[in-house]
Order: sequence, then C-alpha cells, then structure tokens
Amino acid sequence: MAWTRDDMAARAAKELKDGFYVNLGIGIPTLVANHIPAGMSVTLQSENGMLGMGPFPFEGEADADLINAGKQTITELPTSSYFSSSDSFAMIRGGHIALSILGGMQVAENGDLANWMVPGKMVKGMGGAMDLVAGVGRVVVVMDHNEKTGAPKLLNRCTLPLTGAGVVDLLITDLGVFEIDRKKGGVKLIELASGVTVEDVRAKTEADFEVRV
Amino acid sequence: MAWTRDDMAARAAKELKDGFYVNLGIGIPTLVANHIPAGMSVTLQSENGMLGMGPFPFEGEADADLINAGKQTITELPTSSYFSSSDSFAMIRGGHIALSILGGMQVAENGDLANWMVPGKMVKGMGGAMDLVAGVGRVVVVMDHNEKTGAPKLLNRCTLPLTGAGVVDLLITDLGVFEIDRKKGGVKLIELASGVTVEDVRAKTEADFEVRV
Amino acid sequence: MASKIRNDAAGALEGLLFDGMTIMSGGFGLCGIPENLIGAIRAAGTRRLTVISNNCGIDGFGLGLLLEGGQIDKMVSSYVGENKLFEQLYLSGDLALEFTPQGTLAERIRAGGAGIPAFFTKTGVGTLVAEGKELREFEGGTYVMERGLTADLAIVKAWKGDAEGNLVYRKTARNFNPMMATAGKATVAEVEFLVPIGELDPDAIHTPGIFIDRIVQGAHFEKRIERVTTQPRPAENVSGETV
Amino acid sequence: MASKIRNDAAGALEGLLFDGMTIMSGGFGLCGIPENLIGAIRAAGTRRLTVISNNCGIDGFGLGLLLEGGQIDKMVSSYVGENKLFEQLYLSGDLALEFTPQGTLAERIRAGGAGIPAFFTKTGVGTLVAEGKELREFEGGTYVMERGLTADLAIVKAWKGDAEGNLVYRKTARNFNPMMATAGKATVAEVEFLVPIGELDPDAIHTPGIFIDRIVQGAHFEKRIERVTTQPRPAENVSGETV
Repeated sequence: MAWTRDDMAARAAKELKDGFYVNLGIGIPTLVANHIPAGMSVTLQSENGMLGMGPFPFEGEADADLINAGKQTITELPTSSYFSSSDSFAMIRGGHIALSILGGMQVAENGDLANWMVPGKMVKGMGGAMDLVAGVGRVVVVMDHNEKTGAPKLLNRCTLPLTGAGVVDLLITDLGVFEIDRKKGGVKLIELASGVTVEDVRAKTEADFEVRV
Repeated sequence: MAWTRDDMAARAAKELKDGFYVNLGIGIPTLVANHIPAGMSVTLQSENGMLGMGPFPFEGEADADLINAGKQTITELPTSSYFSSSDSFAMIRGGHIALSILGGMQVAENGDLANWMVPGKMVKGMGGAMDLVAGVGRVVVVMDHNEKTGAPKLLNRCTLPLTGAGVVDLLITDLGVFEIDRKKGGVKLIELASGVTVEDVRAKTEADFEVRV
Repeated sequence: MASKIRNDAAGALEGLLFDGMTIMSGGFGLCGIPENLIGAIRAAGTRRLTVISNNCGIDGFGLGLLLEGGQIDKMVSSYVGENKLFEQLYLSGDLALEFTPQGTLAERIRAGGAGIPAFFTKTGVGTLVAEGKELREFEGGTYVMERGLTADLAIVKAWKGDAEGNLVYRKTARNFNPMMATAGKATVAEVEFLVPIGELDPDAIHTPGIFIDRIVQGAHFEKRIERVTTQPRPAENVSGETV
Repeated sequence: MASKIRNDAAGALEGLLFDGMTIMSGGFGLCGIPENLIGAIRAAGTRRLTVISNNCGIDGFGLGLLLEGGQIDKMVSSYVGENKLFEQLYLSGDLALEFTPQGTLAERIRAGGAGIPAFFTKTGVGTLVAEGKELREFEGGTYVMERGLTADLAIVKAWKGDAEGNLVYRKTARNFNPMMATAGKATVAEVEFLVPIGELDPDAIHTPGIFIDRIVQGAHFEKRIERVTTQPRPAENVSGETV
C-alpha cells in the first residue's frame, strides 16, 4: 500500500489556503497544482521571474520566452506579472511567499533539509532551493520515505550537505505526514498513509517521532 | 568684477563631455543645463527617478506626476526613462553617473564638502546630496567664494558638518576654479575669473593653494 | 480569494491602524503621495506614529495633515524643508527626526522588503550619518553598515491597479512607492484607476500583486504641485500653416 | 553623442575582449541568453574566462559553445545540470566552479551594480555555502555576509531596445539580464528589435540606457527551448459556430 506520487501531491495540496502565493519545486511538488480545489485561488510563483503561472501551452503554442524554473514551457494568466531574478528572490527572501513545497533527499528531526548534492557524484547545483527554504514562511517537503536501497531518509541528522538548517515545517512521504518543530527539534507523525501502520513507519525511519495520528 | 552666477554655470558646463550622464543640483548647478554646447549630447538624471530630463513645460502643461529633484515641474524627452528611488540611487551609488555638479557651503583642501546643515539652525535634511557625492565619479562644486559676511568658504578644514569626506574634485567660485586632490589633499588654482588676481583670491581664502593659472 | 478591493480609503485601512505604529508613506515631495489614505489616517486619529517617508508634506497637505493632527511622534526622512509646522514641532521637542540620506533610505526600505537585514554603502562615511555605525573596508574603500527598514503598514499610491493588486506608476510619481509596497507587514495601495484584470501588460507591471493586501480607487486626487515652473509657449504660427 | 549602435555582434564586442577576463552573461537556462554575442565570443576565441551566469547552456548551444571552445576556466552559477561537457571538464579538473544560490547570485550582481560591496542574507546559513564567510545575528536570526559582484563585461539580451540603450525584456526572458546590465564595467546588449527612439514607453523601460554602452540587433535568434511541455488542444467545435 502506501501513497502514490499523486496521493502525496494531493496531501500536499491540503496545505494550500485561499489567497496563498506558493512556490512549487520540480517533481512531485509540480503535481500539487493539479490538486488545487475548485474555487480556491492560489497564485504560483516561478522563481525565474513570474507570478501567476498558467498551465502548459497547447501543442504548437510553446513560447521560448515563457518557461518555469524547471525550464518547461508554460503560459500566463490574466493576473500574471513578470520581474527580474533579483526582484523574484527579493520576494522569496523577504518572506512574501506563504508556502514552498519541494522535494528532498534527507530530512532530519531538527528540520534540516538536504536535497542538492551527493558528495562524490557530479553536483548540478542548488538553483533556488537554498533561497526558498531560507526565505519562505512555511516549507513542506515531499519525498519518498526511503531510498531505493531501503535506507531511511528521515534521520536524526542529515548525512548529506544541507540545503538549509532548521527549515522544514512539514514532511509528506509515501508512508505518512510528519510535523517538524524546526525551532526546538522534534518530529510528530500526524497522519498515516492508507494501509500503513506506526510500526511500518518506525521500522523504516531513523529519527525518533511522537505519534499523534 | 568676478564671475556672475551665470558665468559660474557656463564654466561648470565646460566639465561636460559628449555622451555624459550628469546630475545637476539645485541653484546655480541647474543653470548649467542652459550652457550645454549645441551638438553635445548630455543626459540629465533626476534622482527622484528619471533619466533624460527635459526643459520646463509650456504654461498650462505642467504635470503633477513629472517633477525634478527640486520639485519643479519638467518635461520628458523621447529618450527618457523612469525608475524607482532605489533604482535611481543604485545608479548613483554604483558609479554610473559621470558627473555631479552641486552647490556648497564649505569646501576643504582635503576634498571635504559641507552643504547640508548649520548647527543651531533648523536643518532641512541632506536629501540625495550625500549619496551623490559618495557615488558619482566626479564631483564639481559651484559656490560663492565667500559668505556674505566675507568669511572664507574654501578652508583648511570644514567647520560645518560634512556632506562627504574627500569627495570634491573641482571647485568653481565667483573668483576662479580650483582643482582638489581628494586622495592626497591639496588645492590648485587653475583659472581666475576676469579681473581677479591671485592676491585677491589669497586674501579671501583660508586654504593654502598652488597657483597654476 | 477574498477580494483585495475596498470601497473607500477608510475601509482600506480598517483594522490596520493602532497607536504607536510605524507607517511608510510613498511619494517624493507631493508627487505620488497616497493622499486619500493619508486623509483617512488623519480622520482615524491614530497617534504616536513613526512615519517613514522621504518628505513630510507641506503645511495643510499630504503628511502635513498628520502633523497638524498631532499624530506623528517621529519622522524618518531625507528632507523636510517644505513644512513650517514641522520646524515648530521639531524645535519645541514634540517631534523626533531621523535623517537618512535619500539613497540610503530607499535602499534600506528595499532591503527590508527583500529580507536583507543590513548592507554596506559609501554614502555618509565620514559624516554625522555614520556616527555610531559599523565601518568596514572593502577593496580599500570605507563603507558604513546600514540596516533594512520595515513598517507595520505601508501606504502607496499608483496610477493604475487591478483586483490582483498589480500596480503601475506614472512618471516620477513612482519614486519610493515600489520599495515601500514590499516593506509593509500590510500594504495598502490607492490608485487613480482601478482597471479590469488583464488590462495591465504583465511585462510592464511595476509592483506585482503579491505585495498588495488591499487596493482602493481614490475618491479624489488633488495632486498639488509644489513648484510650477514653466516656460512661455513659443509664438504660434499665426497663419496656421504647417511649417 | 557617439552612437551606441553596432552593426553586428563582433563589432559590438570589438576592443572589449581579453584573455583572463570576467564576463557576466544573462539568461535562465536557454531563455533570454545573448546568443549572438556568445557566438561572437566563441569566434573571437577569448580564453581563460571567468563566466558569471546562472547556468552554462547546453551541449552545443549557449555558453556550451564556449565550453566546447575550451574558453572558460571558471563558472559562477547556481545550476549547471543541463550540460554533459561541463561534467567532463569539471571532473577532469579543467573547469573550476563556484556554486552560488540563485537568489544570492541575483542579489550579488544587483549589489555589484548598485555600489553595495556586501550584504547579509539568511540563504545558505548552516550549509557549505556559508563556510568561511562571516556570520552575524540580527534580531535573533543568523545571516551570512555575501559580496557584490561585478564583471569586466556584461552581455545581455532584450526584446526591444533603442539607440539610447533603453531596453525592454519579454516575459521570463528578463531573468538575470537587468541586474547584469548594471554590473559590467562595459555592457553590451543584443536585441531582437532595434526600435526608433521614442517608441518605448518611458514608464515601461526595464533597463535605462545609461547602463548600456553598445547595442546590436541580433542577426539571428534561434531561441531554443530546453523542455517543450504542452497539453493537447481541446477538441474544436467542428461546426465552426461560435459557442
């Protein structure tokens, strides 16, 4: 059992509120846009310089001058605005984005996040991830609960180089949802994926956690 | 004899070069715009957020949304652009303006300038003067050589609170023109106003100066 | 989404005003000031204000109205020379004043909105402005550390705006408004023209709607001019011919 | 004034290139890159370059061309994952790399152009990025000091420009171009459309001409797209009637 990628995106979408300005990372977070409830107004920011990101263009209408931070072609909305990278990250760093949903490699019980490099492998770069986790009011990480090897990813301490220290508020994995106290440290399991037990989660998790399901 | 206000403005205009971007202060410096040689292209910056300041509007055509830093109504040119105060001072602080011509109360032989406050009198504020003298590549001060009381204004050291320390490159007064070495200190008299002698200048000046007329 | 549009200036400020608060107010001189919102603050009678604004209006107009109301405790400005009441209040000790160079003020506000708590600038080094502040050498030059500024409320004035809060300013009325829009815990915009969504060119929007919490079309704009300077119109071609 | 307009990209760079120089190059991915000017640098063969750019193009296009030419010694970027040759050169030690978070990179360039030698940011605190840099507390938060960036030459790409050097960018092709335009000791712009003076709305100019030393209308714009993502067009109304 456990959640699919789409289930995880649907769960992440429950963190949205009407009127929110949100930045969605690449991968599962991008899917969150498909789960915005009808009637709820959520404005998507793309850190390469756009507010009000629209859906993919129709075939044949892609515009080389209109891409998102994942370099995919997108469209604009009647409410959209464009701005420079410095203005975009002023918006991010200044705390004007309510919510950032992004992927992760490791999360620790103190809210540390690692999602940009694996020593010994070629490093592609952190892009805007360090700015987002440092600047955005609330940070939600969506990731598989374990490595393909089975190794845990919710840890006592991250072993990979950090993207941000004490930055994660909520972790959504295929096994459940975890609240993290990024100030004092400490993890609470607050939801279980369908068919998953607390014992399943304990077995697959290095970090200690309270159970509040 | 000695120079009139307009003579001083005309002399200051000789510091302009084709293609220059220039900021002119209030008072005599504003008159410099009237002495730009025909065929020379000089772009005037107004620190409240405009490049390419045009002349005063025709009677009846003043626009409340179009003023210069002296709060006078002005006009735009076909080349004009508008920007915010932060972008305007980024331009100034970043060294993109070639020349600033502004008024002064006192100038010292080390290039110090005082032109914004007299202790004990109501202080109006420095406006953008401190930013201009700190950021602009070359600073030319135009002022009367002496107070109405006859007190000298080109001094060994300024007695009034400074607008900038070591910032003045050239001083134009009604008596002549002085080059200032703002790095090492030191004043050279390089031009005399018509009918003025070196002895006249010495008598009316506190600062020591070399004569290179 | 709950609408950002309010019907009048008083409604646009409802619940946002409290005694002792800090307010940023856009404009340079009387150009680009949020005159309707200032009027509503005068009417609300909010007191002990710290006001961050490049200038303080003139007697009887703009922020001068709040001085008359005895509502301002402190100004953070670069120039206040246009206002006689200001001088009286200052000299009598009823008004505190923090002078900040205009460019440093603009940058401090931008920094506040951009999550930058401090930056270094050459402006003011060796002057009263740098006293008590940290100095530091970079590549042989001396710089002073200045701090970012934010406010409980920013009030700004734009030419056009839409329901999303996207704003476009006109000519030199832009000035301090765009930075202040980013630096208020709450930001309220007044516009001359509230236009339909989609009418503003997305490439030409100066302030994206994310920064604007409430927007109101001003009931009346006086748009006073401090110094009308003109030149005579050149003699008309009396014959009416094209020359 | 001596004209800023040049007839071709090679002419626009004449006398500005030298081995060992630092070049800022605008664009995000392949969007908004000065492709004609990059081609001219490739042709000029300038070597030992330090290139400041958010990305490094792809194999065979954009800054990837300069990698192929063996012209780049060091990149300052936030993300270089689109380029296989980059990986080879990096792993073989032929290419140095300084990773900077994207927002910090953007702000460092803005600061460089704005005369700000250093600023504080939360971004990167507690990570490799902050190692060896000064940390400081402000209001209980920890911030790292980052330095302004400038370059010997900035090359930028705009949609429209005029003889004064005024520039307007289009949609997300704006990205890093406006800041870089301010941070080059010399700045050269390539535009898709060189328009007559007066055609650009002065309120909508993104980069005022003061920052632009030379401007050239690009001979050819390929404007490649890295990831064309589309959705199927909804079924047409076959009858052709207005619905």
